[in-house]
Formats: sequence, C-alpha cells, structure tokens
Amino acid sequence: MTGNLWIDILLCLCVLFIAASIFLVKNTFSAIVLFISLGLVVTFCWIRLNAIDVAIAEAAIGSGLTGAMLVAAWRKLSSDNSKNQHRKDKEKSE
Amino acid sequence: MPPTFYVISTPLLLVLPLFTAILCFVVPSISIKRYISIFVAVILVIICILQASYVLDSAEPLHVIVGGWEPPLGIKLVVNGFGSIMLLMTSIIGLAITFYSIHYFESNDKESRFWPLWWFLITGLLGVFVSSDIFNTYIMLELLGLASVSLIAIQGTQKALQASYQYLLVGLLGSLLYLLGVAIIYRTYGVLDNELLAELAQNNLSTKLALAFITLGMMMKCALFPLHFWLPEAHSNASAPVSAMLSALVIKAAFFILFTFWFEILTPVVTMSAVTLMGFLGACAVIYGSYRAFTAPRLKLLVAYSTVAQIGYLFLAFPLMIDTPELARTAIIYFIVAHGCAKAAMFLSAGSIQKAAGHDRLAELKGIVIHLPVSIFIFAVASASLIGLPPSGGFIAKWLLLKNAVQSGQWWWVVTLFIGGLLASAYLFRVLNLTFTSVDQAPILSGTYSEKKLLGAAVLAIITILIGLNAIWLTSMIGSSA
Amino acid sequence: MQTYWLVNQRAINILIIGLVSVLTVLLIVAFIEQPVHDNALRTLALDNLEKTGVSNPVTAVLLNYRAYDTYMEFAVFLCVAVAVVPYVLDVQVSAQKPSSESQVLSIAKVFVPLSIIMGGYLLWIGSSQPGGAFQASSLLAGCLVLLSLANVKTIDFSKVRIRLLLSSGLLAFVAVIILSFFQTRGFIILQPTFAGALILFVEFFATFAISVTLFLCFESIHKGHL
Amino acid sequence: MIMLTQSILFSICAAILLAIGLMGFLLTSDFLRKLLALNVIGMAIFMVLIAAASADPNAIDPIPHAMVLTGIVVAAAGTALGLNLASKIARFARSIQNENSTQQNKTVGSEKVRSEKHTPDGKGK
Repeated sequence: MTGNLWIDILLCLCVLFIAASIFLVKNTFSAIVLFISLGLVVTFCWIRLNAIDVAIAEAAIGSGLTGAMLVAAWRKLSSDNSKNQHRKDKEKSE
Repeated sequence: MPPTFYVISTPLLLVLPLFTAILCFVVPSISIKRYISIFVAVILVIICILQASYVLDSAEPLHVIVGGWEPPLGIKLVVNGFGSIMLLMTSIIGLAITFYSIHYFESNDKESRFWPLWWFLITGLLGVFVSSDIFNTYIMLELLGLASVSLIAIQGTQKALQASYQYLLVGLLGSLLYLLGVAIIYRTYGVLDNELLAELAQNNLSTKLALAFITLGMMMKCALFPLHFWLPEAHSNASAPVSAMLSALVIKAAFFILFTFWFEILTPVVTMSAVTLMGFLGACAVIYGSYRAFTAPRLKLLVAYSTVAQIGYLFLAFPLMIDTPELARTAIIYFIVAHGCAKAAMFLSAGSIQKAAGHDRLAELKGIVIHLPVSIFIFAVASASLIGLPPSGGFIAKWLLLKNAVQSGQWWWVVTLFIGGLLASAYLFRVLNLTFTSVDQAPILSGTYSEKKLLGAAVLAIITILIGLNAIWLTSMIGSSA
Repeated sequence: MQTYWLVNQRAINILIIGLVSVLTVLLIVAFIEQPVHDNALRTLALDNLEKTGVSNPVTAVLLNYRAYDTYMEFAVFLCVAVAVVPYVLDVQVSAQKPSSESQVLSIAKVFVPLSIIMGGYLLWIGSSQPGGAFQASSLLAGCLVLLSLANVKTIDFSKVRIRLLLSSGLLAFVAVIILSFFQTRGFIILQPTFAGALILFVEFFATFAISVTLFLCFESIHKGHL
Repeated sequence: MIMLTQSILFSICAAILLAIGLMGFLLTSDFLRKLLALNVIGMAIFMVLIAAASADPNAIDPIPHAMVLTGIVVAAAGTALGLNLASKIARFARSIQNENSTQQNKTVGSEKVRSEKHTPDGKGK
C-alpha cells in the first residue's frame, strides 16, 4: 500500500459519499450543487487516472455547463413552485 | 471485390440523409424542404433496392472499412442479409411516410421543425442497421432516441410533452445500460468490432453480465412486456407520421441490436433457459398487449397496445433459434417486415381518421366509414395482416413461426400464437365493427379533409398483401442470405 | 385501496433494491475476477500515430481512427440543437438592457478575452497535447453564458446564418468526407500528408458549432419557457 | 487476497456508484433528480472505461478516453433536451393553473362540478 493508493481510496469514498447524498438531501437545489461538486471530484479522479483530456471536458461540459443548465432549469421550476405556494397560501388565508 | 457503386452505397446512406437534415434545417422555405425530402427519399429507396439485390444475390455481406483502418483500430460497416432487408424496409416506409407528412401538418411551424428531425431519425435507423461496431451502435442509438423524443415533443400538447419526457428518461437509461455492457465487453476483450468479438467471446461472468445489461437496455427500448409502460403513451400521443415510424421501425432497431448480440456476437453465453425466459416474456407481452388493446378507449392507444403485443411474437422466436436457427431467423425477418408495413399503414390511416374526426375516441367513431372509405379500407387490410389472415404477409409470418415451433418440438408456443391471433381479431374487429355499424348515425365531420395523403399508406397496405402472395420467393431470398 | 397501493409500492422498492444490489455484487466480483484485456489496441494505435497527422493519441482516435463516431456525434449534437431552437424563439424579445453596473458584466469583461485566447490555445494544442475542439468549445460556450447572464444580447437564433453556424461542424465534416472520397476513393480515408490540415479544418468549425450549440442549450432553458 | 491496484479500486468504486445512480433513478419521483441520476450512471460507466484504460499505468489506452469524451458530450446533449422538456411541461402546468384560478374566480358560487367540467375543454382548444 503506497501513499498514492490512500489518496485514491479517499477520492473514491468522497465520490460515493457525494453521489449518495444527491439522492438523500430533501432540497432539489442542494442536490444540484452536490451534483456539480461530484463533477469536480470526478474530475480529480480522471486526473489521478491520467486522463487529462477527459478531465478538462468533464470539468467544463459535464460539470460546468450541465451545472449551469441545471441551475437555470431549477430557477424556472422553483419560481413556479414558489408562486404556486404563494397562491395556495393566499387561497388558504381567504 | 464488389463494383464501386456498392462500395459507395453504404457511405451514401450515411451522408445523404444527414446532409438533407442540415438542408431542411437551414433552408427557410417549407416547399423546398418538401421537395428535397421527397427527392432524397426516392434516391434512398433506389440505393437500398440495388444494394439489397446485390447482397441477397451474391449471398455475402458488403464490407466498408471506414478511414482505411482495419477493425480492431477502426470501424467497419457491414450490410448483411438481415441488415439489407431492414435498410430496404426503412427506406420504403420512410418514403411512404414522407409522402404522407407533406399533407399532414396544418401549421407551418410544426412542419418546419418536423423535417430536419425526421431526417436525423432516418439517419439513426440506417446507421444502426449498417453498424458493425458496438460503440458506434451506441451513438446511433442516442441519435435515434433523441430524434424520436424531439419528434414526439413537436406535437406540443401537455400529454405529448409528458410522454416524450418519460420516453427520454427510459431511452437514456436504456442506452446507458447498453453502454455499460459495451464498457464491460471492452474491459474484457479490448475490441469493439462485432466480428472480432464473436471470435473472442467466451462464457464467463463478465460476458454474461454484459449481455444481461445490454438485454435490459434493449428490452426497455423495444418495450418488451414488463418494460413496455412508456410505449402506449409515447406512440399514441405523437403525430401520425411519427407514431408510424416509431412503431414500425424504431422499436425494430432495438430488436435488431438485441438479436445481433444474442445470436451473432455473444453466442457462447446464450443458454436454453435464457432464450426460454425471453420467449415467456414474449408470450406474456402478446396476451397482455392484446388484452389492453381490446379495452383501449382510443383508436391510437389501441394501435399502440397492439405494437406491445406484436413485439411479443418476435421474442417467441427466441427459443426456436437454438434448434432451428435458419427457420426461426427467416420467420423473424418476415415478421418484422410484415408488421412494419402493416403497422405503419395502420397508424397513418388512424392519423387521417383522427384528423378528419377531430378526435380518436372509439365510441364516437360509429359509422365513420361513409366519410372515410379509403382510410377504413387501409385499416382493414393492415388488420388482416396483423391478425394473420391468409393472403397477407402476417399470415405467412405466423405460419412460419408455427411450422418452426412444431418442427423444433416446442409446441406450447403454438398455443400463444393462437390465443394472440384470436385476441388480435377481437380488438381489430371491434374497431371495424364500430366504424361500419349505424351508418345513419355517422357523426358530421367539421372542416375539410381529403384522403389524398393516404397514397403512401395504400402502397404499404399493398406491400403487406404482396409479400403474402410472393411468400416463397421472399423466404428463399431471406433464407439464402442467412 | 390506498394501503394496498402503498404495500405494493414498498414491495416494488424492495425488489428494486434487491435486484440492484445483486447486480452490483456480481459486477464487483466480475471486475475482480476478470483481468483487463491485453492492451493490444493501444500498441496498434501508437504504432500508426505518424500516419494520422496528429500526435495526441486521443485526438487521433477521435478524428482519424474512429472519425465516423465523431461524425455521428456531431449529428447527435445538431439534432438536439434543432430540437431546442424553437424554445428560444418562442420568447418575445423583451427590452433587456445590459446594465453597465452589473457585476456579472465586469466579470465578463475580464474573462471573455481571456477565455477566447485560452480556447484558441486549447484548439491549437489539441493536435499534440491534451485539448481539442470539445475543450475549446466549452470555454467559448462559457463566455457566451457569462455574456448572457450579463444581459448582453450576443446571438439571434432566428437568423439563417446562425443556423449555418450551428451546422458548420457537420458541414465541414461532410466536406472532408467528399474531398477525401475524391482523393482516396474511400469513406473518411485521410491521406497522411493532408490529414493534419483536414483534422484542424474540421476541429476549427466544430469548435464554433459546438460552443454555439452548448450556449443554445443553456439559453433555451435560461431565457425560454416564459 | 488480491492485489488492490488503482484500476480495480476505481472499478469497484464505479460499480457502487452505478448502484447509487440506478437506485436514485428508480426510487425517486422528482424528475429533475431522475435526470441527475442518469448523469451519475453515466459517470459510473465512464469510470469503468477509464479504470480499464489505466490498468497498466505505464501504457494508457487512448481509445476509452475518446469514447468517454464522446459520451460526456452526448450526455450533456441529452440532459439539455430533458431540461428543456421539463421546463416546457412546467410552463404548461403553470398556464393551466392560471386558467383554473381565473376560472375559479369567475365562477364563484357556481357548482364545483361545472368548473371541473370546463377545464378539460379549455385544454383541448
């Protein structure tokens, strides 16, 4: 067991922990943030596995732009929800 | 070495539709899009006829080595007997539906979105049938899946959008499971080419798992019984040309891949119990799909459930592939062609009925035959083929399956064939019965409608009869290719 | 009825968990048991590297050995772009003025020139070192996203020339396919002497096409669907 | 006891990541999270490929890297299409809700059944 392998094990545990928490957190926005951070940790995995090309693409497209799209979509969806919530509250108070 | 034309023909099938898609995207005028589409569709049919006649005559597959790099490094395209028949069927059904689509859309906006996606779909289909590389097949699957999803979403209704979203999730999961299988295969053998893989394949745990994942993914994509839940929604809510293509060909593409993996690439892993399981699922699909079709309240939903049932028949032939591979293969190819033409014709006529009546609720279609004689006639011919009545292609396909089942001593599949035929006649006669009865109470149709666009559907209906009449010629042709 | 459904749902969930766990355990066993292949393909790929016109093996695989895959991948990309364009056009152009004080704009002012230079560098370096069209285009797309966030109107997707730009990657590939056919009478066979130039030609257009497509994907969600 | 190499370690990690993704996809009903789950499954598959590519750390196989690059871009395209469809569906739901609420405001006092009957017709047109 070399020291490098311990780094890898740590990285793997980190990946698995973040991936599991994506589906365990309640809030959708936290899930998206966790997904983006998963992309970044996976980028480190690719670097550890000597896949620099893939690491650049993962960071930029897989994590960065997909993340931006997810946040944009979340804003669209959550603005509906908050409006609906607002309306429902109003109806209830009436 | 085959003559130059046949060497170019395969690349042409991959470049021409894609170029047409770009043209249809860039050119703003709708009428130019239509002319280009018809023109290219005709050319594709000509290429496919020439190619199929060459492949089936010489009884040896066409090989194209892409990039000049021999397989383990590069990609090879192969057109074999099965593939060439699928290509021919794709191009002919594609042409028929292209004719139909020209008169179908009432809004220019929808039509201008339709044409480029339509050509991407055809590219994907042709690509799947010529590909001889497992990773390339994955890309083709994605192209096919994303193009189908976008085509369903064109319809723009809430139901269509929800159906297309569900289809997207199922389709992406299916192709990812396929990719997982590819990853395991590459990890184990280090090659991606179909033929090299067939030589290397061994019976070990990795290969078994790879086949299991690929089968799961493809079962999702071709809607075999327990995983069929997405199909009725997606196929009944799309516009008629799209439903026709999805039911007639897109599902068959997934089946084609599954068939190739089971009986050409990873054959050492395939066991009798595995194929029997697939046959059992097929039998369940036949009965369940027919039952749901019988109780369906809407015409297009009925036709969609009938697809779920008909897919089952294809899997019924799986257990027969072990003992009598030649016969079972011929039966499967025959069934695919017969069902493809009949189902496309059926969806197109259902589309024109829906358009004329403004809805497709079965209870309110009583006596509609006096308004739409041609549509109902085409529907009836297609029904005859799906039930398996004598002069049609469906009859020959079922007869081949039956003969095959008896010959390999697995007579119990015959029971399913009979029950399926009976149920099919029940649900299809229910439609015909409704449309022919109480003509005096026929609903008054609002708006103008014409049955001119059904020319393509009529051609397909004629083909279903023709392949029934020329059965011996066709079976010998298919048999020689195998 | 309600409770029956709940029980049923729980049973399905347990079934799913069981199935996935079994598959995972089998997969792990298979990974440990099965040695990885003998890596013959790598040797083959590196041996032929001189004939491909590039010295980065990944770029060689993407645009020469398995160029057909990349060709079809561009098709997938264009297909999504075609499907998504109407959602951007749906929206009426509202009077959104770039607020000059916006913080995003000041960030954009710094980052945009920087990432354009960086993108060009990645594109150029891609033939010999890690980098290439995908990486460069994602940087450019990042620029466009930043500008869009700062409310600068960069691209009007209703224009025909933007549609041409979206499909330029695929068009360049088709041009190379036709060109190489007249040269070598084969499908995407690149002659070693021209291979480098042709690959750079495809990558150049692909960079723009992919970056605009990626931006379109973002923009359609960000600005569309109002 | 087998030798735990970097390649095997990441392969095992990929298998568990796959399980997490699959369970996430099949067990959640939130459709945005289903899309995230598909991306996680994609990452797991890419990890299988890249771990296989670096089985011999001195001879990295470039073919899986190219495959993964292709896969990442295709996955991003699929996600983009999915998010667009989801946003469009959400917009539909919103407009129908608006219609409902305005209609409810209009038909204050009339029977509830009637207003329920009205909405599907309004959708159809």
